[in-house]
Amino acid sequence: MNASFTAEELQFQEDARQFLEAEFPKDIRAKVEQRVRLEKDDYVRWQKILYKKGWAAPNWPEEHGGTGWTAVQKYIFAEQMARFGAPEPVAFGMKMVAPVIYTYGNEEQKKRFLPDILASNVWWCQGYSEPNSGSDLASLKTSAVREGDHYIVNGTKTWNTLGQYADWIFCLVRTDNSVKKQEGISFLLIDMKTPGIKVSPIYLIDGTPEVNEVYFENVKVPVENLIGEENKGWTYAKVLLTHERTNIAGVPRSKVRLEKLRMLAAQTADGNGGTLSDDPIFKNKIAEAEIQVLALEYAELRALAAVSVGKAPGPESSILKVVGTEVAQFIDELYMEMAAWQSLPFVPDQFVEGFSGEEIGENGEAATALNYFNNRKASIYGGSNEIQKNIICKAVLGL
Amino acid sequence: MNASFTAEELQFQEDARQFLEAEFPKDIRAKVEQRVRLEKDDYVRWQKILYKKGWAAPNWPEEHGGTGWTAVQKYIFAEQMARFGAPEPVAFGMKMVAPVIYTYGNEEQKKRFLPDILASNVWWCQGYSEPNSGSDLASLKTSAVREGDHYIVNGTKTWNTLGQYADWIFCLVRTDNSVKKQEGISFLLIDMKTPGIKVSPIYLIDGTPEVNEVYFENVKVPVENLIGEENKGWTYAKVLLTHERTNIAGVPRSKVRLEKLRMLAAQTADGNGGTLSDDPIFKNKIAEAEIQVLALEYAELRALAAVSVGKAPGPESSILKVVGTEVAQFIDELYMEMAAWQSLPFVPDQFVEGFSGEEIGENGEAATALNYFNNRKASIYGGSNEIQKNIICKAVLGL
Amino acid sequence: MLQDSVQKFVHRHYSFDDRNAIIDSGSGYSEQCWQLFAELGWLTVPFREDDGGFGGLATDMMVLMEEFGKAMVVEPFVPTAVLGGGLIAALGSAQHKEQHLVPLMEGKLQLGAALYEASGRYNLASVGTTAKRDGDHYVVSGSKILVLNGEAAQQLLVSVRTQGAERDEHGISVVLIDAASAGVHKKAYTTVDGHRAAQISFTDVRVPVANCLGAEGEALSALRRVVDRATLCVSAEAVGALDMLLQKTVEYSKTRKQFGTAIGTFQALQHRMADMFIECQLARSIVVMAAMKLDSDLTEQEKARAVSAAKSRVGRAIRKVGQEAVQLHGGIGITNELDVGHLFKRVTGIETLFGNSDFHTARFASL
Amino acid sequence: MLQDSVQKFVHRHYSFDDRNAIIDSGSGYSEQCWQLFAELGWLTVPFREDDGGFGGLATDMMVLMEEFGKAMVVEPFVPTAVLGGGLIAALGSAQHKEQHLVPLMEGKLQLGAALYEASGRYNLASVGTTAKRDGDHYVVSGSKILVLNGEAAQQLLVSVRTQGAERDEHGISVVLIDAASAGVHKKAYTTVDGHRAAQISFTDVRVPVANCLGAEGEALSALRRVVDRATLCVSAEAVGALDMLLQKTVEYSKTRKQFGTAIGTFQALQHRMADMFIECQLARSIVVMAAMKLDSDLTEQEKARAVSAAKSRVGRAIRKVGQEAVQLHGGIGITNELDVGHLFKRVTGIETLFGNSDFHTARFASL
Repeated sequence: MNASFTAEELQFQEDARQFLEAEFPKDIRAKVEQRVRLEKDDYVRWQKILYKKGWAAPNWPEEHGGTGWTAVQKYIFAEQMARFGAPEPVAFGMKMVAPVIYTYGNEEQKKRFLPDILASNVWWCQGYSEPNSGSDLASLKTSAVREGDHYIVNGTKTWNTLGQYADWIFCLVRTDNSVKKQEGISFLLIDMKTPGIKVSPIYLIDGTPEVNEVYFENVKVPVENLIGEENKGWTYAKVLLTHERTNIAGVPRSKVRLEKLRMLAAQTADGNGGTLSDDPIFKNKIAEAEIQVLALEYAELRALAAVSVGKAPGPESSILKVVGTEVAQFIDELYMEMAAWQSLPFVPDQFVEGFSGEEIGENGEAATALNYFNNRKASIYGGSNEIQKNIICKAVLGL
Repeated sequence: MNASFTAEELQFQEDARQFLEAEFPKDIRAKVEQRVRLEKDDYVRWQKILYKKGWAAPNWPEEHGGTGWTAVQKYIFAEQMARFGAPEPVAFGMKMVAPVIYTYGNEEQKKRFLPDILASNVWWCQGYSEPNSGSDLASLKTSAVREGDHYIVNGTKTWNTLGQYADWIFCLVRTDNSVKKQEGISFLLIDMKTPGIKVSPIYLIDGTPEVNEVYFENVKVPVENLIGEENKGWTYAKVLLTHERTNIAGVPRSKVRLEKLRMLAAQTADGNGGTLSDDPIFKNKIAEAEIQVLALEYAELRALAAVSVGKAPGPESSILKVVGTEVAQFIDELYMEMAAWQSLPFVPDQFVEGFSGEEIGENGEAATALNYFNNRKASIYGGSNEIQKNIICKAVLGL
Repeated sequence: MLQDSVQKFVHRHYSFDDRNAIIDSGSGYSEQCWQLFAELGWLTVPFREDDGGFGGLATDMMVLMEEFGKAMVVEPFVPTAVLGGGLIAALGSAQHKEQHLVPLMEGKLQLGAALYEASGRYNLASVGTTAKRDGDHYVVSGSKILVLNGEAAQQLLVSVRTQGAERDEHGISVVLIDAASAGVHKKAYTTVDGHRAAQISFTDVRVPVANCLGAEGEALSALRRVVDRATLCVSAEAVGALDMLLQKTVEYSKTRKQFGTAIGTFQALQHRMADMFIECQLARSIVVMAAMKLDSDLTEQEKARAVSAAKSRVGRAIRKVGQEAVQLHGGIGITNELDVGHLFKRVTGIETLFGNSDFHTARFASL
Repeated sequence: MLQDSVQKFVHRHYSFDDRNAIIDSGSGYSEQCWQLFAELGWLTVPFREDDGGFGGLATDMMVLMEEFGKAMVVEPFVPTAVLGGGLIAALGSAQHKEQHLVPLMEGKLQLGAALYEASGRYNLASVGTTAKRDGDHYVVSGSKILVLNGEAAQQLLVSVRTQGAERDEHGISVVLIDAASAGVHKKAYTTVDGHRAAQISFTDVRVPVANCLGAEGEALSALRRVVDRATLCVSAEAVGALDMLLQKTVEYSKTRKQFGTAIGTFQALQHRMADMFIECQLARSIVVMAAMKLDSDLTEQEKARAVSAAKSRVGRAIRKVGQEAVQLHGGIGITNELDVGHLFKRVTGIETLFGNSDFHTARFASL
């Protein structure tokens, strides 16, 4: 951990930059810059390019296709990705189910699932939350009853992000009702094409069908799709939740967004003949956000440095989640404030591919309120910020 | 309740102004302006002038010497007092024990105590808190055991403000240990000259001996000093705590302090050739404080209006306490920020009467950090702001 | 009482589902409701008695708007009656009033006020749209953003520059333009909070000189006064909506169970709801303050200061209460299924209308 | 390790009672402790090896200061070794260094830096104190506020204007003035946080030209660099003190009972302590950032930006953590009896030193 990079690291930075410059598809980049919503094909196409380069899964163990990078290299790569607006892999396969499979799955499962995840042949989605189990995840009710060599699954999962695209879903299911709630949960992989599964969109307040409810009615799942031992699923899920925290703070993305904000502020009329860059209050807010991101960046580097000397990622990572989402939401607010009146029109069409009409607002101004609305989710999902504070109280402060 | 005053109210305002101009002693006014700490004599002298005018106790019932003013008149008077920096009466006699006496005391007690309070012949102090009963006041332990026609009092009271000047103390004492904690408490008046009482100063972080611990060792108190019924003291104390909330928000004082702050900011160099009035961030902070005080003022007027149509002062008054102290503390911060380096010298002597040396800082700059430190108490005492929020949750939100 | 009257109306005609259907309808508001507004006399509230109105008191508008806020009413009361009608009442001749205020109060006329431009942010004096005299006509050219009710408006009140340079305080006039005039181009849309608005451009639109309201070039101070009244209205609307957000959150916290107990029993969440309550009360108090001052005989400057104080403070309450309401609801709070998300969007929209908190704090400090 | 070394020292010599006795002593610091500082080599930490020091790394000073912060050490390390010694190291000739740095590191010399003036606020370029050439002497006149360690300092490093007008960036020099010189008038006092300082005026003080450090009139950039290092030091000190405030608060909350239970079990208070923890961690992280950047080969501008970011962010943490620590302690937190109140006062003092948060946020934004 150092304030300045080594020569090798600088070289790696340059390699990453050149790769992105050459290989990140220009049409996807243009979409990102114009805030056009990305489709499944965009994600998959880009992910396959990374796969070809061998950079699809920086955090996986090398034996399964990971890059073997140092923490600093991962950091540099994430920063370059953010700089080009290159989308990160959809987390559910690459970052969520894969670590569970390579850590707790059997050899058969590893062979069957990991290569397709690495190559982005299969789209995964998540089946954790249920309508009545928000932050209290372990109270989930979806049941899996063993019948011969199958489980029969019944129940409802919710907050299923991009499940409309998914080929497979990983689920926490209840396999024993007679024990403490955490002890009767199993981790099950389910093919979305299995009869009895229905996906129904939930519209968020920004008007997008980003999440879904997934209904299971007598869905037959082969026993070989069980990860690890029956009733041990909670342990696997929990380990997953404290691992894989790289870039959880979203520092590279926040940095790039702040740079862009500063640039746009210099082009935005303040109504008095100057630009928003002349507005001391707005300038001060940008500076405070930049300073917060700097603090967060070094909090993350300190956490990474601790991991790199062999310490397990501790409850400190809760800070990264809390502060990372708070600062991202603050940046959303600043974009909305900058757009002023132009944040009000609701014109989702102009952010969908193929729109050719007259646009409202410049530089995606009309998306700023929608982004603000949508991103309120950040402090709710992935273990709400309240849950993170509970973790800090219990695990760090001993309260 | 109206945004502008009636002709009669304007006349009253003018009367109050003229009275203060003519009668508020110039030497005390000068002390206040130079932030010299007031002594017992200053308080008493000024209070006796108000007494002579018949304005000593605006909130008392007229039969006992109150002024019979409307809520608006009280408001106007408080504002004029603040404008001249005239000290309010020390609360313990006039605002705290007197209402208990005239509401729950017997005729004998009313005759014995009220006239001397009204005329400021007797200085009272408060014996509520104990070292181990902060916000949980009812857990108090000081005991009063009946022996013949006396109680024998033993225990320790703390946070006793200006008790060093006091002739009498009113105490909550435990007279029954066998019942629920609230049900064994009595309200006792004790002459500070009684043998067995010891007053010992506690120094606050601003260096002043403003509060004391008061020790009671076998202190004999005549039974006729008991207010109301034995073991009913908690009821009396509680009623007292929700009544007498006039001016709890401290709006007039905060307004005057903000006006002065604005004036001083215009005289304070910003280090770049201008003054702090040119500093948009500081200006913005002052404006936010002014706006907050405006909101608070109308919250108070709304509460007064509700009282004036016969409603009991509700738990809304908790808001006045919370926001009033928060905004006062924010103003403390602004003064400290304005003073910059000059807030650092600790020179209490120059704020004591008779100081004739070379002063550090202008306009009381050297007192700003001390005021900030001292006034952190505001959100702690009088029912901490946390307790106020509990009240809101329970009594207003039904949580 | 106005309050009862709105509450009854809402109870009968304006459930959450009713509202969703209205927003999804072609016009984006309910003509049936609008006629009820007229029948119930609400459209007369913003106008003085000598203009045929109910009295024009800000305190009355406040009561009305607060109730509208609770039900998230989308009908164009503010654009038509407060802004459009307000400009006519403030600047227009007896004939203008006769011609427009009467049908307005009868529910037969929809108006829109086209006052803001892309490069002007919240500055009403930043008028680049020009009106050049040509005989007994003006020729108007320029472009306005976010004209509330711009789609339905039959007549547009447009701020134009008849003299001077952009941002000059003098030389600004308000002209009435028939929305059907040649050269008027509307781009209509729904706003993020379910209202309707339009971006409107004017290309060499010919407008009779008689359509200029008041003395040519001297409209700015009336413009500011009218917009201040509209600002008070949406602030009061926000107060109603914020109260509803608090109420919904408290109710939800009493029924939603996590870890085997209602989340309303968690003290950390309780204190946050207490903070929301405090914010709601301060917002309400400062709007009362502004409404009373608007109805008083204070100076124009003091009235403007009062409105800016209110809008600034309400904006902070919006940010805080809105975000907390959503956060405490959890996931369900950011879906379109529940009213909470819609209340959140509406108050967020109000935060921007007629200037956000930073704008109004600065205006307060400068006045 | 420096950290162990300070911890051992504190354990043996620097209890809360020891500290109180030191503050009440005549000199306001312990000469015995100061000699230990020298023996343990701490006084060499700020200096590069070629100046006879330990290395001069900001990261080392950070470790030292953090521990000082935990124990609220009042000995004049920053004024003598970081500011005074730093200016000599940055600007002085070999002879200046020989003459002053050697005794300094041996614990035999106390310094004070007189850099700020009443009308200059936090601006180091605002120098009204003049040095007029008179043969081989300067004649210095002017007045400086809050000279840390000003009372004990034998030599003063004084920023003077040898040319130009107040606030000109050029024309500022740093001269060494013997504190015993004729015309030096000190008004000494204790600061609110238990340190010693003085207001110092200079009336026609004659100073040999040889006492000018570096090229005449060109001292400002070195001055800023040295003050930035001192700023980093007090920021690190605050990080230590804030950690202590958090620790004390958490401990207290586990033992203090109210309503029959430890207050640390109240979730509303728990979450506030979690927030304090987050603030402490962010403060620590950004100070690490600034220290690392000071030790790197980044540009001067980037280093200055890093220090201002740190001081700004630490200032916010001070406000938040300090106030919360006192509030959660309740009444006992505002008495002089407990260390918590003293930690609160010290961090509040640091908040002002070398510019508060607003100053440094603005500086960060402008660089």
